[in-house]
Amino acid sequence: MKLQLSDEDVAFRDEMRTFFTTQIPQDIRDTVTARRELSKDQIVRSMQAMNAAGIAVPNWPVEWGGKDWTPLQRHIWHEEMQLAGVMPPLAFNASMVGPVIAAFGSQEIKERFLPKTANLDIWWSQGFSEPDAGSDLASLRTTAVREGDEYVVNGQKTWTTLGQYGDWIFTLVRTDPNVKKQAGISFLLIDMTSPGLTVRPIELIDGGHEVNEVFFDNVRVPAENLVGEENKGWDYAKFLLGNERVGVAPVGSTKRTLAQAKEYAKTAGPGGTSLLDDPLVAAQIVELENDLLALELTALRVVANSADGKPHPASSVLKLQGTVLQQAVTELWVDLAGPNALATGAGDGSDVPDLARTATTNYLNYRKASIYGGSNEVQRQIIAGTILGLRG
Amino acid sequence: MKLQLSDEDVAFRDEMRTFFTTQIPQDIRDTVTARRELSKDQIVRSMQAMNAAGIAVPNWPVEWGGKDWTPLQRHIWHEEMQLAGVMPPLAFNASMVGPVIAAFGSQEIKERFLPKTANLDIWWSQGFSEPDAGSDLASLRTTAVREGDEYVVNGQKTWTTLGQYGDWIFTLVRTDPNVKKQAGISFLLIDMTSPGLTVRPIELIDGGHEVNEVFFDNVRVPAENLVGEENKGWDYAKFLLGNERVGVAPVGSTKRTLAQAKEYAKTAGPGGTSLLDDPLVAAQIVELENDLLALELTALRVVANSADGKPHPASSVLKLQGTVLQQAVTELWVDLAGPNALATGAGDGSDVPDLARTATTNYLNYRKASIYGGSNEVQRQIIAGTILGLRG
Amino acid sequence: MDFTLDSEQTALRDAVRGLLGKAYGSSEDRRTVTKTDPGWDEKTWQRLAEMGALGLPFAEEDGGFGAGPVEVSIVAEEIGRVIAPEPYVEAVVLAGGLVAAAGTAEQRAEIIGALAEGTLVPAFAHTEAQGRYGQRAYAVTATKDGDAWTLSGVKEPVLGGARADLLVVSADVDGATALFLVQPDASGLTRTSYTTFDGGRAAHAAFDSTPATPLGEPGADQSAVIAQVVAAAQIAYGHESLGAMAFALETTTEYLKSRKQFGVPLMTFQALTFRAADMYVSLELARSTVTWATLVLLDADADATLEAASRAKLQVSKAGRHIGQEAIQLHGGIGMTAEYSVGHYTSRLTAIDHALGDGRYHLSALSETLDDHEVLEPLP
Amino acid sequence: MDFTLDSEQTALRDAVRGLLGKAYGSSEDRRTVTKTDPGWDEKTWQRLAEMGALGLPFAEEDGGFGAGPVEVSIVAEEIGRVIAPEPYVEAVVLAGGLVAAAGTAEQRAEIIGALAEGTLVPAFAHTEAQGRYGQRAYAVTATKDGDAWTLSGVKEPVLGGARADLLVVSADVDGATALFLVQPDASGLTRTSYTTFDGGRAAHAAFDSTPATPLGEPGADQSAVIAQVVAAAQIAYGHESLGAMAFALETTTEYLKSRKQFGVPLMTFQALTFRAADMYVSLELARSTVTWATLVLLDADADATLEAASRAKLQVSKAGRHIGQEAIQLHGGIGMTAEYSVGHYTSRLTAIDHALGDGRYHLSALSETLDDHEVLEPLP
Repeated sequence: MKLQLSDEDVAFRDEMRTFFTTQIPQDIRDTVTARRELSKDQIVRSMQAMNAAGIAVPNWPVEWGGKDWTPLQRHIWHEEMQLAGVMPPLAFNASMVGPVIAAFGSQEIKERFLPKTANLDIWWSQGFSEPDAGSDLASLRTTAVREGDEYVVNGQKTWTTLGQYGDWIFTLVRTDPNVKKQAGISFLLIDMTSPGLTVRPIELIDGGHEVNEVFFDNVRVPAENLVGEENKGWDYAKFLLGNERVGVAPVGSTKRTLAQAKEYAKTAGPGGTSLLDDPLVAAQIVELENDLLALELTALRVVANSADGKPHPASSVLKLQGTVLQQAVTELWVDLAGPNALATGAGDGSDVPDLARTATTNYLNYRKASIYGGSNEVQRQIIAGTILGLRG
Repeated sequence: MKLQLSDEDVAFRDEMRTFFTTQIPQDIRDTVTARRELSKDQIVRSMQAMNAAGIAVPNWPVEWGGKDWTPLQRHIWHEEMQLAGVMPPLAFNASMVGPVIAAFGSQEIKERFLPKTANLDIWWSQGFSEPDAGSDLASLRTTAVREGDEYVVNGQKTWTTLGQYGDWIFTLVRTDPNVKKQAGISFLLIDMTSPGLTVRPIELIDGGHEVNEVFFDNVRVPAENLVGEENKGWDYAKFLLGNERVGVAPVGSTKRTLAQAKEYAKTAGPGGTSLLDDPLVAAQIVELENDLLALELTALRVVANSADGKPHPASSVLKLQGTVLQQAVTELWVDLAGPNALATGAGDGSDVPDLARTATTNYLNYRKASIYGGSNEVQRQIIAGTILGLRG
Repeated sequence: MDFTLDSEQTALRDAVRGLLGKAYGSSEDRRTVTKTDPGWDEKTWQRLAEMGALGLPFAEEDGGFGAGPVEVSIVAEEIGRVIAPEPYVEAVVLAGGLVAAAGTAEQRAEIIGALAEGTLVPAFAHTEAQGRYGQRAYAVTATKDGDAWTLSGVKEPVLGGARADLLVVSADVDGATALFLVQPDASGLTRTSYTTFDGGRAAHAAFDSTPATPLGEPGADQSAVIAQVVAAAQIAYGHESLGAMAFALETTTEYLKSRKQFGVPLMTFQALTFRAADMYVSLELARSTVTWATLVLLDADADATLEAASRAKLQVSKAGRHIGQEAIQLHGGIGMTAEYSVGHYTSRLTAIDHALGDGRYHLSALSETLDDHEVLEPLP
Repeated sequence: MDFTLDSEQTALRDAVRGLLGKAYGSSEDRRTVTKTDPGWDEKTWQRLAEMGALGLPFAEEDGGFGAGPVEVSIVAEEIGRVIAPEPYVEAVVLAGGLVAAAGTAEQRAEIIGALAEGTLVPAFAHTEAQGRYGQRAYAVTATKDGDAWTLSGVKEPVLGGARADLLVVSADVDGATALFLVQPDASGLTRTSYTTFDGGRAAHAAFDSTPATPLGEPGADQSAVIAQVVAAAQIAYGHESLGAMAFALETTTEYLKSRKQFGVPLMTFQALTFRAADMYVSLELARSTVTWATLVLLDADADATLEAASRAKLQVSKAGRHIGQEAIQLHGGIGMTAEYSVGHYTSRLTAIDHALGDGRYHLSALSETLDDHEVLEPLP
């Protein structure tokens, strides 16, 4: 056991820190730090800067742009990125469809998609969730019926995050309705400009439009867009969801947000005094910092124990506690903003500090964190069942 | 709507306050206030003083010593008693077996038992729980087989509180094994000096012996000791358990204990300084006081709405939140005691204040509060099912 | 003591519920209304006036209806049940309450009647961007020149500040906090309106040597009056929250009953139903404290009212967060969408929590009173 | 950074687990031992000595085995798993640690060797009934007469104070806190033993002009040394708690699997299994922080160690309460009984929580450091 990073890892950390704080355009980092929404262009430029440096998709096979990093190095990469206010590479591309194509796709489909996916020349959307499925993903109803060289797709997906920017969508579709629900699912790539495909934005409670419904009305999809084998889609989805949980605890960004909150608190008291002098506020921040430390250390432990590439079962702890703390920090922000928390729509002439104005929309928006990507109830189910062996 | 008590209720409250603070022997009230265990003799003397004044069993029918009080008056009686450091009349007698006998017993059995029950000339124990039943009370296995004029009882009861003092025990026994479990149960009164009946104390984690196992080995019980009809015992038990939940939130005693904690805190800091100057301690006490206020007011609302004698469904809120706060105050005590919390066994020469010495045994002992008498899980089930209509 | 409504009060509740139920029967109705300025519906406001709801807390001689805190609480709770965006607590209880408490007979006659009739909607401009909570004003100062007063400085966020027909403004006068009336067309007044996250409107209100009329005694310190009226508004907000929490719980309960997952209704999952049970506990505890606070207010002891208002606000802060957060979580994704109602309830509960002092503010305030009593007794 | 045990450390863990598993294989074994003074088993202590466990943290030249915090943490965690009543942290890490850190070479040679061999069991007499936590002594004062020192005053509760073969006593010397050694048969020393709720023993130790030998430099202020050694003991206690929490969770999980109610295993009830999942989360988070604190201690930066110890103790305080309380609740009635194991784990977790600073104490201490850093970085 030892505390220190190896010299090699220290050098790696410094390299990453330098890259993220100097090579990602400042306007992008400022937007992230202000907790405001990034534009499509900003997200693309950010990921392309990383890809140009060869560090956009380190988790991929080396031949497709991946890196032979240790799990700890990948963790450091992820943390430094967040601490510097850099948005991680678009998850749909980098963590979801890319690894699936690399692992299960044909050579042809790899060549066709992987380079453009790594460079965000194609913006991928995720078409998994459906209105009547919820956490019971496998009960999906969108169908793909084979007609010659094509599949004809009908149905509806929902909660498609940033689907308004999507060029392509990777979907789970039912290709065999006559077997048990997990067994009849395929993994299909669909061009979002196809006739019959429409995207409808869903307004969320914070007033934003980051998620969408996607409707498929007799959308014709070339059969060559099938990834892997027909009816094996559930296996690929499980592979993908396993990847999704690794590094899922947004420790770095929560740390940054908490540090900003602490800084903000220093002048947020009556007449510009420090709220940190209020022992209740100080205690609340100490507890959050301590909980976040425990989470970060747990992430490091999980990283150290997942060298074989498989997600450690404790990664459910990271997802669960990661969202708990993410939400707690957004709630702290609203508390620090106090009466100014109401001023969410204030414009340039406002006397309310910008960070107070974004507090409540962020708080409301992040209620999603414990729902999307495997709700906290699902994570508890995994911990109880897989780790503790408690199966109802 | 109005805040004030009526003049009549104010007079009643004053009368009760005077009685409890002057007519209950001081040694008994001091023991309660010191959060130490009462002796059998103290419990008997306390209840007999109340019975002499005609206020030991106000919830009984008037002809058997009850009072024609309003629910609010009964609430005031209960609160004033607790605030004065007086132990409520022994629940097994006053709230459990007495009302069952009064409601369902024959005239003969009433005459035989009720006066002695009200005066604690008979100390009743409760024989409901069994080792393999837990919250699933109706799956009890103790059998009573009719032989001539007698029942022959075999089996085991557990969690019999203060069973070591018991003269008689009221039991639920299975008289018909061939019907669905609730339908074959009878309510039987058993003399604890009967041959074949043995009591074994169970040591609890606080080191005390307040609960017991009771074993029945061919215990012969006269059939005349059956209450009501054979195989109707489950109905009587439900009646009893419903009574048990009314006034189950120990608001008065928790208030007294919290006030003592606050007083103790005033000199519990380093070198005798006040811990109330620590804003975290002050905030914790304010929250507890506020929560306790909400509980007391809820109890008053429930009282106001239960004029027909039936328990208001919200009485589950009282039981649930009542134990939550009871336990929170015992935990506060331990926190206030700090390093002195270890000195639980200290004797007369100790420099540690008495109230710090009792803190942790009380804390450990009161872990039971959320388990016994319908666990908090059972209460949540009742709230979800009965009040909200959520039935799994 | 008595917690029940009398028959007139019950009739009032039914009438308000009927009116608001028609106006905001679906959550889409509310969204339509909040999308355009002033963020509420003038017609619904007028109907509330016709029903007498806007004049309830005011004396008849001032043009009100001579009812009291209990009647106000009934309206506020119904407002909360549908989260009606009309500024009932803000305009009637708070701004109107200040006029009633601090104004001269002439000012009361002029303003209260119009407020009760729905023709004048006032707003209280008090919060300052660097001020946090409390009754003191710092950033806006009042200057006297002969008998004339002017105000300078900025108030923000002022709830309903842009639509208001009259601003009641708190201002510093040599360390005292006095109250003034400012007309919407007063010179040097600039009001910039924006939306708040709960669908409402707030304003940046800048005063630049803006003419103002003293409310009540010119230049006198009115922090004590402000504290009392704010306490009444805090308690009314408590009822608005109760209505919102009750509806959020009902909606959640219905969802757990009707929504199926893994082939069974969600209520099959005990972990979810137990959490609904805990929401019920929070709601009922908050209901007890808030209702009690209304009765303390009715009892009219000034110090007791301040403390009771803080106790109610603290309890509601905890309950509102608990119920608001759990209502969304138990709904899952649908709870996050603006097309569904429950998230708006959470938004509104959050807004109320942070208006007029949040939980921690009141917790600290109550810490000061910890040593005033041995045990806390709810009855006088 | 590296969180894994090397092969020697793994062997140590297995050996200690084997030894303690034999001694306390059933919870009845522990009850038997704790029922009679000194509340622990001299034979088990001797076996721990033979295994080398008692000399682990000490330098070889002092008679120790030259291992470090990681090895200590391994023993402490195994102690916790069976809640062995032997005073490992108290005698070895705390009292022994003070001798090692503050003692002269001669004192170290005399005491550490005997401690490592199991023939001398020291105790640290520091806590004072009016003192709460911290490194200062007030109630016991030291007086110098020529080269001779005497102590007067009372220490209480002194864990293991009556059985101890040697007392390390903190005492006030003109506002400084110095350390002294007091022999069990010293004149004017009265030790009154009593049980503690976790089955241990504590003493009221009264000093009346009791002869004492300065530990290390006579009369020098040693609060900084005390703080460092206490930090090491806090971290070791953290590991003892980890062992206890891990076992409490395992027992609870087994109970949920095997115990049937309403005809089905308790694990059928999702509300219960989710709570077990939350216990696991608490445990793993605490494990991370405590293990990290041990590595900080190994790194030997004094200030960083104090802060890391507070962080570990705060995290363990929360986790210990959560897991201890839930372990009993999920067991139901059986969890309340002394014949069953789980309640004893809760008792022990409670005892550790309140020894050497509870959660709130460390929370306040950490509040002082809030402004020292922008973000909290676990790695140096």
